[in-house]
Amino acid sequence: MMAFCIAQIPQWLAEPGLQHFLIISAILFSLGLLAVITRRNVIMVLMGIELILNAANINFIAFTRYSTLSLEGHLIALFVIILAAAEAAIALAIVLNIYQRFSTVNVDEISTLRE
Amino acid sequence: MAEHILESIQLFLPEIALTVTLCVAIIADLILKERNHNVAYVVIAGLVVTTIFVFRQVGFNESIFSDMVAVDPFAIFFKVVLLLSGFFIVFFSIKCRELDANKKRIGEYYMLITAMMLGMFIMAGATNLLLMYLALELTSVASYILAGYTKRARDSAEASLKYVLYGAISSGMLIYGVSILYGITGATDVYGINAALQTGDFSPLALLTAGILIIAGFGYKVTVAPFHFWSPDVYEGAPITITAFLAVASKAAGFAMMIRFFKVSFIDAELLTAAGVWDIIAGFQWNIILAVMAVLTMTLGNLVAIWQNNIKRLLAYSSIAHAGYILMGLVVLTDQGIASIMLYFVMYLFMNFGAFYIAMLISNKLNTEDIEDYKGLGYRAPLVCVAMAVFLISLTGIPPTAGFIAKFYLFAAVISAGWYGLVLIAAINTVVSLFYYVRIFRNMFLVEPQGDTTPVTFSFSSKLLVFALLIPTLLFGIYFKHIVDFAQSSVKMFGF
Amino acid sequence: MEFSIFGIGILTWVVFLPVLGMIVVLLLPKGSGLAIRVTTVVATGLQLLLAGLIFAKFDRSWLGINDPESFQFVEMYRWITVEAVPWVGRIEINYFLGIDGLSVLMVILTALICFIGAISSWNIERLEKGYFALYLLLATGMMGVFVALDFFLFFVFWEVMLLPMYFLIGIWGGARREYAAIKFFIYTFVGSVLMLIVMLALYFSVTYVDPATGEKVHTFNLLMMMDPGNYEPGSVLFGVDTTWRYAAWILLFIGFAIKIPLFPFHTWLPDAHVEAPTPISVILAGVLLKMGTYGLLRISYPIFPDATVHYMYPMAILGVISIIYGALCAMAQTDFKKLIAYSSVSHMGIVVLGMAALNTQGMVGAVLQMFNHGTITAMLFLIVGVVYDRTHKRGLNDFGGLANQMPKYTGVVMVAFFAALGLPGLSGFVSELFSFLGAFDTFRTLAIISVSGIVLTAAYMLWTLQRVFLGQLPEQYKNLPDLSTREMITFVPLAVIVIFLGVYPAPAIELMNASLSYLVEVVRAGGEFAIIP
Amino acid sequence: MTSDTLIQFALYILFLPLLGFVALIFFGKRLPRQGDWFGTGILGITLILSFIILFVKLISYPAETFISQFTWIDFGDVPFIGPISIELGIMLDNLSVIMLVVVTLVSFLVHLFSIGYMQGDVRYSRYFAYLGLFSFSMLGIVITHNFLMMYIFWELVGLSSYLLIGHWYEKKSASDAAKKAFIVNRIGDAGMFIGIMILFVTFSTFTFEKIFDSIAIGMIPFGSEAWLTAAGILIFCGAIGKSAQFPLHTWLPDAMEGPTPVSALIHAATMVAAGVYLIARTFAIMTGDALMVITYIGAITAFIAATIAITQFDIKKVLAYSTISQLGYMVMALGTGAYTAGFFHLVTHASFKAGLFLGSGSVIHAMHEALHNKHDHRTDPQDIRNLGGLRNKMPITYLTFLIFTLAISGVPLTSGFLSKDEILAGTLGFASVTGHYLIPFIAFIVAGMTAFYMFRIFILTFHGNHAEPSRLNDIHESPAVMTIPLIVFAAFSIWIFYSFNPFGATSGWFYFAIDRPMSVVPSVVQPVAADIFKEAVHHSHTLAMILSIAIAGLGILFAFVVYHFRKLDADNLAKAAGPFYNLSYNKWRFDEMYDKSVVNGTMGLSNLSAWFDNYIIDGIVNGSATITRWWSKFTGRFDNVVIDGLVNFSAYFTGFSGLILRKFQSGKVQTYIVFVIFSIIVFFFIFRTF
Repeated sequence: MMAFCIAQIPQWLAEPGLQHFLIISAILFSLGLLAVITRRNVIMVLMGIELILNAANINFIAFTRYSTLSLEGHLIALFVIILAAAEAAIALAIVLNIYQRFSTVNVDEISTLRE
Repeated sequence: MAEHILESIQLFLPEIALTVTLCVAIIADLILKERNHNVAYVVIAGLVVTTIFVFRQVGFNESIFSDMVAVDPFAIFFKVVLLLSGFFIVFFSIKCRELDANKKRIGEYYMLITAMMLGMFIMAGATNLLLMYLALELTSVASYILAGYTKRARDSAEASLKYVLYGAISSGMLIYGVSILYGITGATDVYGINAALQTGDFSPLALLTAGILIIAGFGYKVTVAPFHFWSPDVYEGAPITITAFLAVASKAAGFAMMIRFFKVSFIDAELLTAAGVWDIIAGFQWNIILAVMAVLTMTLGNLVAIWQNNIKRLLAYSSIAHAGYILMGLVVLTDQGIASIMLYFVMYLFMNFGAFYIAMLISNKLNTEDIEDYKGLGYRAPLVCVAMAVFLISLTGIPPTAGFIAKFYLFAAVISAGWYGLVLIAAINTVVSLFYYVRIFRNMFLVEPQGDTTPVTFSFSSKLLVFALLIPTLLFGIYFKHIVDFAQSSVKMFGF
Repeated sequence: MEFSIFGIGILTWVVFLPVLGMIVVLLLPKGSGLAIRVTTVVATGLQLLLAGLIFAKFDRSWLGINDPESFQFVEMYRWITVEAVPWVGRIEINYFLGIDGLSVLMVILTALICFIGAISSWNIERLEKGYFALYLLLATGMMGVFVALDFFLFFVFWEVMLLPMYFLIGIWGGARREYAAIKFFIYTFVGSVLMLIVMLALYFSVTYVDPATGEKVHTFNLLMMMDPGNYEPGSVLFGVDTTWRYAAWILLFIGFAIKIPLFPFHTWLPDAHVEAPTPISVILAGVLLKMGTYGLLRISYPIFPDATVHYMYPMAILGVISIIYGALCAMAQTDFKKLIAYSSVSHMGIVVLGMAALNTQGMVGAVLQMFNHGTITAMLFLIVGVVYDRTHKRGLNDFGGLANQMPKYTGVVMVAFFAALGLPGLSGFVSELFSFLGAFDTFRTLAIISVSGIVLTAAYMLWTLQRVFLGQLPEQYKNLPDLSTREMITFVPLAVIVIFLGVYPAPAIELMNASLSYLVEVVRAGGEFAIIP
Repeated sequence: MTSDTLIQFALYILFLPLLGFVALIFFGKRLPRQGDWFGTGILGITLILSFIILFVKLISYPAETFISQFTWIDFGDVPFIGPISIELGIMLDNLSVIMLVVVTLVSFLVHLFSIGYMQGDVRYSRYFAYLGLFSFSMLGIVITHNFLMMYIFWELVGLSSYLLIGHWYEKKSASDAAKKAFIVNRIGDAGMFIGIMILFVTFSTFTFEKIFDSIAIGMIPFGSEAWLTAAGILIFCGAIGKSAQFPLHTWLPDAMEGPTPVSALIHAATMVAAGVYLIARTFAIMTGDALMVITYIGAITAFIAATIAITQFDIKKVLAYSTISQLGYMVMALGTGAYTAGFFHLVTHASFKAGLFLGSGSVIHAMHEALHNKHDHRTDPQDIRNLGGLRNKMPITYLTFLIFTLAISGVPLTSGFLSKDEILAGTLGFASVTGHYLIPFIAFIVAGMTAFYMFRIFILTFHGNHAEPSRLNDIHESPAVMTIPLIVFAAFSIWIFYSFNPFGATSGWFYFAIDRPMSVVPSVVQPVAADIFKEAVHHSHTLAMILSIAIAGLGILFAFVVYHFRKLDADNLAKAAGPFYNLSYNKWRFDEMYDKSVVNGTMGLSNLSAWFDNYIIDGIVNGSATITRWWSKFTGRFDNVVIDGLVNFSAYFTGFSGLILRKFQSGKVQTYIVFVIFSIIVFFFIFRTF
């Protein structure tokens, strides 16, 4: 019965392989870029960046998990997360500053320096 | 393990000194009542100490913290360059009127500079991709803030925003690329990567993806096309001191990191010859990509620079062009090329700082950054303008100035490696660059002063600083034996 | 042949005296105009004196060209020596000066013209200090080019001369001075960049083994580059008649042709001349143009004999075109200075034709023509300067009948003009004669075509003479003063030289005959030489 | 008296005039009477010296040739060619010593005449200085022993002629004429220069004898006779220029803008004869074909000039054309091989033509004064229609002029008869040998025409009645300084000086002194051999004499019929002649033709190339002018842009692409990122292959 139940579960779901994670991360990465490019609101752009970083993280974790490697991957992921936080903090501060100056957070309108 | 760490710390003293300086600066900023450039002197003191430590490292060729950081002649050379620029920048900042608007936070300014220095020091030495990434971020984060640090609020606020967004994304790409590379090789330190790649069982496609993403990440730091877009805007918006710092120091650090990464991790140990001509592992011809980028960079930089009227922006583009020249040195895959890059940075430091510094002095006095306002300045401030002319000539690369020697060695390296096409393009670019450099001193000397013709005078210390930059620029033009020796002997990296 | 003063070689003195002068000028307080002028004249005067000394002490029989033993007044010091590192051998850049029959005449010419120019700069009013400082720097640069035997040194001097020229034209020039200055700057800079590339290629191809240490040494020593034995096998410029060698020759040639200036690289010249102040025009035409042809003879010929022989015919054709084309253009000008500028193009064409012939008469003719053109054109530009100073007009049709008003002046003009159109008895004739004789020996048709140039030259020169000096004197010039003493001082020495060399050129020819014959042998030996009828 | 002394004298003769020139140029104004007597005196000395040389040479050393030379330039042993050293030096043979006398004599007399004629001229001393310079250069031509010096002095006489024609340079016509003279001569000289180059390149020497010797032993340029012929003809080009032969003859009539004594000296007696002298000097290396060319050029010239002379009204122009015609005669004579006759005619012609010019000069001088007194500045004193009836007023001039006219018309008992007669005989002989009968035909026609037009001007000037009788009272005979030269020249126009037999010069000392030199050219291209030729001439001699006398008489008679007895009306004749008259009157429209073709052609070409230079060359380097101009038109900032260094197309292009590129810098950070990503993808696809 139990076995049956298990048998019911599709094989790829039972034990997902490295590719799956890579694909996920790739998709995340692309989505991140998409967000960065398309969204006009700075906050959204920042979120996109977070996506990109996390895509990287997934890679690291996945690689560590699926290979006979040390824990470096996890380590790196931690660092990245921390840095992402730091970056976000700075970025938000700057956005705040921008909002005071331009009273907008629309990236397009912040383009006085050009050519 | 423990003693290894202890030994490592012995060799990590310069960075530690910088860290300490940073903390001291913060504290000093807190306790010092009156808000002025006092912190600067703390920082200078810190830099002096660091210098001492750096010079005590000369001759070492070690890898510390279990292949995290290398202390080798290569790193030391760049640390010296960084220290030099650090000193100059601090002096500039003391002179810079632009920063006075918010004297209140001047302390932060200096400590951020120290932070940048720290980051760049680590960049110069890092042999581990993670550490490289961290150092890069440290430098960037500090510079994000510095870029926004000035009275001309709108511009610099915008600059910092663009910078942070662009920077974050680029570093994101970098780390993503790193993750893939990690997946391929299972290592994050360059030696491990190299060892893994030697075996040759990896999918070139993945390597290519990773490589290009990493190039994008580094390319952003060293402002080579097509990853340079942030720089003109940021350079224009940021305070001139920071612009100079970014244009020289962070570029140098970025190149140091880039060179080390590419050389060490992709070098093919079998093909390494004593003649210093090394070849790279089959499967990823990154040097071709870099060659294309070099051509793009120098051409674009020069062509666009012609149209700039803002001196800072013009120098920004010119520095992009120079990045293009410098990149050639890495493309040719010879120690000679790398030596010429290092030489170039020394020369470039003096002449470019010189140009920026005088631009700053002028904007201090005349409160303008528009080249059209330089008309007839040669008759109002002869000394400074002559110096400016010399710096620009040097940037163009006409003897007998340092710039010529730098270009000379670079071209020499490229020719001896047989990249004649590349050097021809570079030569043509040099001619193009003449247009806009000439335009500046043409405005200074060939045009009569318009309107105000009162002489412009500068304080003694300012002049002193000018000479501090002018003399090397001329001296290295006619006597450059030792500097070349130094560069050539410093090509040695740990491991290779 | 050695000669030194206070333990410093005479050539170093000749080259760097002006720099000393420049330093003095810069140190002089503001407003001491007279002192500045005097310093300049003294500095250049001493230079001329030393040049005279060289002329006296020069041993006519020594060959030079590619033989280090037979150069004279040689000074050789290590300048830059970068010790060997694993990937490149030792690198040497020497402070290597020396002269032979090819350069001695140019040294004398340079000294002379600089001196004359200094005197005629007397009435420069604006920013004297800057002007004379730059002028002296220019003098050093030019002199250096003619005595340097190390390619690096040569290049440095070549470039050093560039900027002073730019500023001298750009600041003290005429109405469109900026245009002219930048044009000159860019043209020349293009040339020197090309030269730089060839220089580097040569530098990596040429090595010699240091007998002392036995290590390979890369060097910029021109004489080393002239010895085929010194070329690294497999290096880019190794071998004979290779594509790379041809390419290198062409790059060099363009670099020099811009300076000469040879059709079609000549268009910077008229502008530069028209805008430059008189003394600078004099320098420009008198010395600068010679650097191009000198470079060809000193560098392209002995280092690339194969390519030189391979390209002698195209070179000659360009020469002929310049001769006739320049003359035709000159004929169409209405601006006195422009006319003379184009006449320079025509006359330098003769030089190129002569040296393309690759025989002694041709070479001697060419080098002599370099000297004579220097003196004659200097006179011509001074002549223009005289009327321009007085009337601020240069249009050929603005004048007439000056002959009655200014007899002395007209006398000088007669000498200069007839020398320029190659009248026998004046120096121009001798050099043209031998250039043509040499050319005719090698390529008959071209020589015959080019002879038509002398008719055209006569035509436009006489036409100018008629328009400016003959006919009726316009009312407004009824009280033009004749030549002042200072102007006479500038003219007389040149006129004397022009006449003397016209009557008895042997002293000048003796100087170079040996060296040039030897150069001919060297070049012809280097390549397959064929007479083109 | 030894040869050395002769050489010394010769050198004095050469350099004294130069001394005079230098002295007069620098100190002329300070010398007494502005140094006219100084100059004249110097020439007097040279005259005496040259007479001495003549006598000594002809009496003691009739056969020798004296040479003295020094090395001018020594190239040493030239690689691939062998030793080259260039000698300059002088040579005294019969030809040159006779020429020396001719030159110095004419020059001296002209100096003398000028003292009167140029009285009170603005540049009096300058004038004498230039005469000195001319004498120097001319003498140089005469006694040189090599081609180089020949060329050098050739150009120098050109210079002095330029200076003297342009003596009154305030007149545009004068300076034009001077310029024309020099340039036209330059064209001829260019040819000569090429010829000399051919010889030098072959024999690497300039000296006559060395070249002659090496040709004699069979060395010829580039191994082909054609080149030798070419060399001959090219050298003859020099003569074409100097001796105003067709087609370069147009400068000589214009040269009459100079002072009349100058015309007498340079453009009648000596310089223009230099061409003939050159041919005589180089006769030995002239191949048969070359001589044929020379003959025909001479004949054509003689004919054309004569036809033009008939209809001119300006007395000096008539004389000018008659000079050209006579020079053509000499050239033709040399061409046919009548060497001695040709040179003989040069000598005789020198005296009577110089005389004619001086005579006309004296007339013009007188007329000028007369008009001056009348304050008449419109009437042209040189126009024979304004003259007439001067017979009684100026007897000496009249008589001498008569003698000269007879001489030039070839009437017996004159020197002209002797020489002309020999030439005609020569042409006949030549024809009988080679069959070119056109030559003698032309020769005789020209002889007739000469007689006619010479008497035409003679009659119109001295006979009949003056155009405006009142003017006659103001006309006086010229002063002695001017009449004495006339008398001397008249004397030298008598046969007696040249041969005691008035009907044949062959017996005279001249034929004894001058003999046709041996031709050295290879036998295949030899001209008619001397002996055969002599034979033929001997046969045709009497015939020639009779014919020449008859034809001369005919011409003179016709002249008298038309202009003295007025039996025929000149104008009707002109109408009858119609187109021929116009053609002749307009000098065959040579000048117009040349202006249209050569002058305009060159100017057009030069303007074209100037345009080409500004717009195309400057364009290609500077980029196409159109774009630059377009730029300036649409953005009025051309200069600004130019000055900013965007001088040229490359720069323009540079700037333009910069303009495009900087558009990428949109200022929108997201756009940047798009570019980045895009370029990453591009890289990815490009380098995937690696």
